[in-house]
Amino acid sequence: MIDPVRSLEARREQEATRREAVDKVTSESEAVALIADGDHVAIGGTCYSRTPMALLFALLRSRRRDLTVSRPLSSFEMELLLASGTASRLVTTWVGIGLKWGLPLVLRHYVENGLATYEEWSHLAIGLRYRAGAMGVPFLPGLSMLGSDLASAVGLKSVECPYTGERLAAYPALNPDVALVHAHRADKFGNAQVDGYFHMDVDMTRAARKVIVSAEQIVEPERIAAEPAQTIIPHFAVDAVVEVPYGAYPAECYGLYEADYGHFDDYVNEVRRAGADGARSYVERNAYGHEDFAGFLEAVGADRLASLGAAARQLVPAGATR
Amino acid sequence: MIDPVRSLEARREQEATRREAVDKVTSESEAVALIADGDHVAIGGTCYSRTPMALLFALLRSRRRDLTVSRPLSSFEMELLLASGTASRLVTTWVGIGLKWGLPLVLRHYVENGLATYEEWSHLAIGLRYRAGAMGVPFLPGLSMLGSDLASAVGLKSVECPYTGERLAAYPALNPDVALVHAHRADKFGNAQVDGYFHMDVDMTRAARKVIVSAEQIVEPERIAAEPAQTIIPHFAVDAVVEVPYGAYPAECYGLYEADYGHFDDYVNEVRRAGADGARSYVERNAYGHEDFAGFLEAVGADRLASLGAAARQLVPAGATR
Amino acid sequence: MSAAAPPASAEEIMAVSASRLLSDHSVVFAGVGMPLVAAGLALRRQAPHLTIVIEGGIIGAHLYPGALPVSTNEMRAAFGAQMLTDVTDIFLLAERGFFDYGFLGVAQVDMFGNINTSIIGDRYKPTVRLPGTGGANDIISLCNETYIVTAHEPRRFVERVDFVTSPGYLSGGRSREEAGLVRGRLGGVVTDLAFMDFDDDTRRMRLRALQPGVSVDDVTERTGFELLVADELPVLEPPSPEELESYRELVGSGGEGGGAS
Amino acid sequence: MSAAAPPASAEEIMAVSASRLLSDHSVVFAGVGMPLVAAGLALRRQAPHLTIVIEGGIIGAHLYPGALPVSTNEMRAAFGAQMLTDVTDIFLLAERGFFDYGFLGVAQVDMFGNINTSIIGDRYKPTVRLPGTGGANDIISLCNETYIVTAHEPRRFVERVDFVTSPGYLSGGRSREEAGLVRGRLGGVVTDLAFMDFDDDTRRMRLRALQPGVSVDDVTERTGFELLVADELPVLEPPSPEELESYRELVGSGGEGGGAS
Repeated sequence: MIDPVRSLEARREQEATRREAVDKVTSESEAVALIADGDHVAIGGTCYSRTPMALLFALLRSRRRDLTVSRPLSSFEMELLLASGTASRLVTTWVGIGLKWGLPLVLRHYVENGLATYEEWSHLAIGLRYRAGAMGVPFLPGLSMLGSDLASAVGLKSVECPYTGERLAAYPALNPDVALVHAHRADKFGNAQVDGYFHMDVDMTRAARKVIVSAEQIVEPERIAAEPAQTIIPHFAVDAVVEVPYGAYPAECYGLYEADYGHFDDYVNEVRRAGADGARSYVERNAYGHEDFAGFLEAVGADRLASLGAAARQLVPAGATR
Repeated sequence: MIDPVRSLEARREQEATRREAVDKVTSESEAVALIADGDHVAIGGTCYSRTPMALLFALLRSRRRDLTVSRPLSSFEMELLLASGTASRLVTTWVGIGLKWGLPLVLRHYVENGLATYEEWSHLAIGLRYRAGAMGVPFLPGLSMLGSDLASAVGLKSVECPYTGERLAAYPALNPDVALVHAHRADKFGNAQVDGYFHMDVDMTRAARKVIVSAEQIVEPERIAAEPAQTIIPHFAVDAVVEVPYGAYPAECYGLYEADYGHFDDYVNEVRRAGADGARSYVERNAYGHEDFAGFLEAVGADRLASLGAAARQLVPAGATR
Repeated sequence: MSAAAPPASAEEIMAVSASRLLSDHSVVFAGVGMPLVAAGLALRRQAPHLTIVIEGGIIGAHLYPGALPVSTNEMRAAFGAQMLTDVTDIFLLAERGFFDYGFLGVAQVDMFGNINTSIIGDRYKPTVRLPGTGGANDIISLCNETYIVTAHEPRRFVERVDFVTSPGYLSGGRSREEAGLVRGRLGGVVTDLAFMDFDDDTRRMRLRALQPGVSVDDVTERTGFELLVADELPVLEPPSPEELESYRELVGSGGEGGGAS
Repeated sequence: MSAAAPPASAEEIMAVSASRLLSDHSVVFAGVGMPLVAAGLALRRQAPHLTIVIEGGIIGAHLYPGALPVSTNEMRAAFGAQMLTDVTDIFLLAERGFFDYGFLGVAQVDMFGNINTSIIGDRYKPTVRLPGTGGANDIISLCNETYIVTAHEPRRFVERVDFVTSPGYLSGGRSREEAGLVRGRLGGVVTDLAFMDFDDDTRRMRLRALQPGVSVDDVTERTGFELLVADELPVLEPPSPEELESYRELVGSGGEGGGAS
């Protein structure tokens, strides 16, 4: 199942890439036009934290097919991508909505019936796969997945330390075609800043061939330069920037808004009633049913969004976000 | 020259280490008592940025012998350690004061006369050596140092990617006995925060067996928890904490004070006049000549320190430091 | 606690027993749900200097009564923490050996402590596709000593798991070490019925202590394989009123105790 | 610029020639001193969207006239930057292929572009122990295209360096590739006398263009090995008054132009 990345080829491709410091601000729809059928798309954030939902809804609307999708820890977005026919292969460590909501029924339907592939890696392994891709090396060594059926299922290989003779697991580099991430703020060139935990976004965006950043707010470059240690993605790694306040909803965005557990309750109830059709009607109504994410958010309602913001401000101390 | 680190042994040692969340605040002298003759001591910061000078002066006063000292990029502190007989082996990428001040005469004297060993690595190589040590693996792969005499001089080995067959340089793990770092703030347990660039402090402190942190300021744990993303060293990696305002002087501390170029001018003039004896008289006067770093700073003078602070505030935008 | 407080539930018995395993001044990597609540209880009881680590990149998590995190990657878990970093980094700290304990829940565990949270049935055509490992494979491979906390049900305690998602002692004996997993011991399994550890030689699961009022037969009947039984079987202390009160306050009404991995 | 402005110095000629190599919208990894000043000049001239990277962990450095950094790791280099990270990270970005150009000064360079900043004489008993590689070995190994900027002095241009600190084309031909250095080309050498590149097959240094008023003999006399000479030898444009003015403003009185690596 492993597609080995020859680092020399990845490197040549990267060298040939233009790194223009130009205004990359565009719309969600224009941005996801960078994705082609069959591409490997990596999704930033984990579970329902800082998921780039606005970009994913635009991707759903674009009707792309047969994507491979990778993510450290996945939530209901994977089910939406499967049920809509957008993705047919998942590379991740976990798919669910959250333990509270039980087993992921749409995932079960697709995988148990052979309609989709779920390639399962450990957290450290997928993290080091992105990191190897980000470092321009074909593998990184580590000590997870050894002895398990996870290793045999994906064909994990090992490597011997030339100094000590110790054998370690070798995690092959992962270079996604496109990475989608949601940030707290970015400038028009693509310099992006995130508050709180970074999940695997740093490595993922460096490993990817193209990067689309949605941000709660597009700010002046001076704002970025005022706190340069906060920047986690440099502009030269970024291809498109989209401004979407509440762009991670119904996932959380650290310090700005909590996840909307009620929204997940409704989704799960719909799937329990109608199976994969429930996920499809969710996509019809929420993604296809609006021209853009702003339309979806309007349907969600400003009061609901505001209450998630208030909940976040209760949890995160003032000063921890900018 | 490479001492291979068997990761299993490093791991067993780490497992056996106590990780008590107790008050670790102590004096410079007590802290450096953790260092034994012949130890490998890693020095945080690079060149004259955030050098743990207060800890190094205490180390000089402790009259330890035959240390191996590692550092990404070194400044005059290496000469002080050589001239005083504290260190006899350097593992680094560069030793100088700053290009402005010409060749490092004390280093030349010690290395050209076979009185000390200078083991030279590239920046990426030494960075990945600390990182391998920090990750608990015996090596990491990369693409620097290949083909050069740096590689043959240290006995660098290579490793083959089990997926692509590509050959890469293999940088062996480095696990210093003790790491000395200077932070902007820490709590009494050792949770330490740094503003601006991190140099190699994150990997160095995780790779080391023991860690001593000096901080501009010891703060309440609540202050750390108010901006947890700013913490780069967790308390369970730290053995001693020392409060030393201006603890990096004459090196800079990002946002707080600039380096004192005039101090380096004086040092270099002293060495030009008297060779290694110049460095020794510097150590006598500035390190041995005071009971603690506060005494040295008093001799430097409050006005001089204040003007370095003012210069830093001109350079670093408000908000970039906390 | 008033005299009218309800008796301890199975979940409460498990959480309290698990929480007692954690010594003060140690570091525990806890999965969300029951393991995290058990760690939180320890912090409020005998281990006030316990450092709780969660895979979302959170070190020194504080659990706020009634606002427990539902996943390992959310603000509720990050609030009040000492350090926030990224997911890969957390597991690299585990690989280095900084984490004394791993605390895990399971869907299925076998006689050698192997965990399955991936696939029931055939690996190429699963009968049930479970969510996956999340951080469990890494935790049990990399933390210094891992404990499993789970309800004692026959469907969970199977002779051999269909799929080894997270390695215990694999096929017993030295097979774990031979696979290269020289790091990480499996300390034991805490359930609502008993505490079990693993025989030093065979690495088979062994009954070591009983929860109050539980017989050896109660345990073996609800275990899908032949359990070794230690010569002496002490009875665990029941949850004290103080432990129960602290647990209930922690879980509160908002303590869903669910989540990922 | 007033009519009384002094003519261009050797250093200014080098800096201006080097600065012109940098195209707009590219990323350059610059060593401090002359290379950094040349990059700063490009930013103020033809390449306003140039991104300057410095090894201290600084991306998008702005150079402030009269307050140029003395080392690669100091606030003067960080002020106004777009991103600050750590040293290892900067070189990993180079390894990934993000940096179009590397810009280096040298102590000694040979006919194959190998750089020595380590040892003059015997490696075990050096006549002169130089400061060391700093970031140079990584820059020339990992940046997409590296240029060397140096004064044209016989002691700097030697047939073979005593010690290859930073690999150019090693022993020529395909030896660089065979050593595993499939990344990074050596684009050329800029001096106060000339611009040189490397022959495609032999990888020997080749004179490609002359600074104004300089003859081929001037160059070969100050080169310690046999230089290949291109068929056509254009003369480089002299620094324009605007370039000189911009350079002098940048360096100012505080522009020591020194520093590490």
